[in-house]
Amino acid sequence: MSEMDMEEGGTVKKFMFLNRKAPYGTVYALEGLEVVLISAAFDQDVSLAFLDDGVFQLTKGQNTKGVEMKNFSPTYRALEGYDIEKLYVERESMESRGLSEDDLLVDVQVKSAAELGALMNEQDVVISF
Amino acid sequence: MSEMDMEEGGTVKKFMFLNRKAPYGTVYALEGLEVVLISAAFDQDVSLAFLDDGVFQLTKGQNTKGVEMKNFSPTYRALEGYDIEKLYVERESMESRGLSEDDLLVDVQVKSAAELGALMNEQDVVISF
Amino acid sequence: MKFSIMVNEGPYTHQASDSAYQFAKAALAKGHEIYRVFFYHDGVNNATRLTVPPQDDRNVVNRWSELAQQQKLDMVVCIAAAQRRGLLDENEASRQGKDANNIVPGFRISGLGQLVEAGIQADRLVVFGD
Amino acid sequence: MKFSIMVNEGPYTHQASDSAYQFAKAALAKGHEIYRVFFYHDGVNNATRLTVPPQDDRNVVNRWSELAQQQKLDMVVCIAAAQRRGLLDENEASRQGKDANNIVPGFRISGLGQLVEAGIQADRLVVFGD
Amino acid sequence: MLHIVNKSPFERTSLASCLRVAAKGGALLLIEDGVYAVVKNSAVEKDLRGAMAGMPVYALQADVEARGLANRVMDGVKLVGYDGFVDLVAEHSNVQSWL
Amino acid sequence: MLHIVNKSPFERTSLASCLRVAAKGGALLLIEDGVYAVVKNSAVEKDLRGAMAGMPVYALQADVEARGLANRVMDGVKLVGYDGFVDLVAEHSNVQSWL
Repeated sequence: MSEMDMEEGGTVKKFMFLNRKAPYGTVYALEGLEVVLISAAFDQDVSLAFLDDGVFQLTKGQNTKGVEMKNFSPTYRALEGYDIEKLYVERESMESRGLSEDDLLVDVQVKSAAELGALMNEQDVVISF
Repeated sequence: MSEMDMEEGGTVKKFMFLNRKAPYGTVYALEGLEVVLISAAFDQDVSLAFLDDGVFQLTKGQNTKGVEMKNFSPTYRALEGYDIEKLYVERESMESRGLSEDDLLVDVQVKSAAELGALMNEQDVVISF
Repeated sequence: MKFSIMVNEGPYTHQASDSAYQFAKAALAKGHEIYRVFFYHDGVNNATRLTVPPQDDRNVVNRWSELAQQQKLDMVVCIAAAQRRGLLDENEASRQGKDANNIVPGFRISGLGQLVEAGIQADRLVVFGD
Repeated sequence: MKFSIMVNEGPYTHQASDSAYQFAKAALAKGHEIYRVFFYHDGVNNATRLTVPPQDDRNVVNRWSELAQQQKLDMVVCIAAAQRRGLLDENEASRQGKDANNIVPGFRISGLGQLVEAGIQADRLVVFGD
Repeated sequence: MLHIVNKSPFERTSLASCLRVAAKGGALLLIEDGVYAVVKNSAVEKDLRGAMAGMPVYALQADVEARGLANRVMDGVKLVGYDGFVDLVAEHSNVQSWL
Repeated sequence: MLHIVNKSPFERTSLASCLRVAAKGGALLLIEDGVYAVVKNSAVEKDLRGAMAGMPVYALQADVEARGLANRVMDGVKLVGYDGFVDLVAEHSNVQSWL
């Protein structure tokens, strides 16, 4: 609550959405993204972090034709249009999965585990998917 | 199918129920046990194996009063009455969880990973919970 | 203090709904306020009035429904998650041309914005899931 | 060859139901027989006719329902698992004193013995779950 | 920050991720299948000991008892009831559930 | 025996359990989130290489493509369609899904 602030007559809180699950195998990544999009309408201080298998949500070249599911990866590119611009990826999660920043479909800030932990500490609300 | 046999006019297959999940956190252990009990009515060659967190299903002293869920661990003791007597526990799963045979509420045969793998190979049907 | 609670898994399959219920009861017993309980993902399945659990087990749905009515809790089922999974109130059923509805009293269906608002208005948001 | 298929998770939440459906279609296309599809655990939630998925996504329930009717598949929902989770046909609803039912055509409700029998009668039982 | 872990450390990497990322000054609460981390002489005892050097570790008593672990809890783990769970959430300025 | 693994090896221990227990002469099929095991240069590459020494390893192409891994597959992994999945089940006398 220390980070809570009053701006333009409303409460502004720091919200972090922490994505830890791979897409398609379960619905959490997709339904998590739906929460992120809605949150944009509330003028909060929103950030997204990708940790563990959550970094797989951002891989380039997803093609869901064969599994007949909706490919929602282009939506991450649209987040900028919702003024959601703080995207963090934890370095160790990315590297241990054989990925580099070039493999990701959006620009992100790569953070160490300790840096991400410090960012989490600053939040008012953390919702993990 | 090589193990299939005709006895008393019916098909007898080797069924193995492989328990890999801890109880209470999810329903798989409980609903898995319900399948085992039903299988007894079909006069098949049934065995149960406990692997990974499945070995936690057999710990003595479970008390579910605080979580207000049904304690189904006594049912494992009743399996003998259903003529289900082949209970296997994988050694490494048990030992890495700090458990020994004395901690388990039923008599089991402790098997190495390789021995369990060989037993699985002999089955006609394996259902894993 | 003001709590919001998020429940992400359905009854029986995961313990999440049980833990959330016990947490809610304990918070109320300590004099805290519960601003909202929000049901998302498979959590929407906690709101069906059609369950018939075994006699010797707890009734997860009825427990929530009774707590909501006794304590005037605001319990919200996410509409998008509910539509994916087949949870409907009378209103939604008629809007979608469905011939039945299955929501139990004590829950209401609304949008995801109610979750974000629950995070803004409460002092703490506690998430229960898989 | 004769296959039986077991589906242990509900629609959308896990890919299990999708994979099972694609497997079933591929098996039929190759001329194999499907002896039975058995829905257990949260898999029973595949049988509700009340889902309204987003327009731009697949309709998991209708796909199963149509496949069953086209191919005369025997698709069985476990009664005990269904009761815990609020899945009922007209018969069960009236027996349990419930005022609504939610099963889609193509599925039937029966006991767990149907799973064991599916394992006995088929050449292979393939399990899809979480 | 209060970190809540509800997954078995023998089956999932949630606890390991939590311990890798969690900043100093927080606390760890184990609930549901997460309580299996408290078992004495297990393969994860060392990890939990390491965690305890940096922050207090709590486990939900009802979950410990349900799983038959009441006599198997490592020294240093503090058992709490659901009321203690509520207190922990109230005492920390924010909370993360490592689902 | 055909062993089917549908869980990410980075999140769960299913693949490790399968590889520990599986008897020689079987085959491994990766589906759903299990296909993440095939990614080149990852922390589990060595485990999967070890597995390939003992049995053939297949991955479901539709799942590999959905996850954007088509250009990241380790050498030696054989991609199959749903029809190939059916064939693998038919060719082995029994099957185990490591859920």
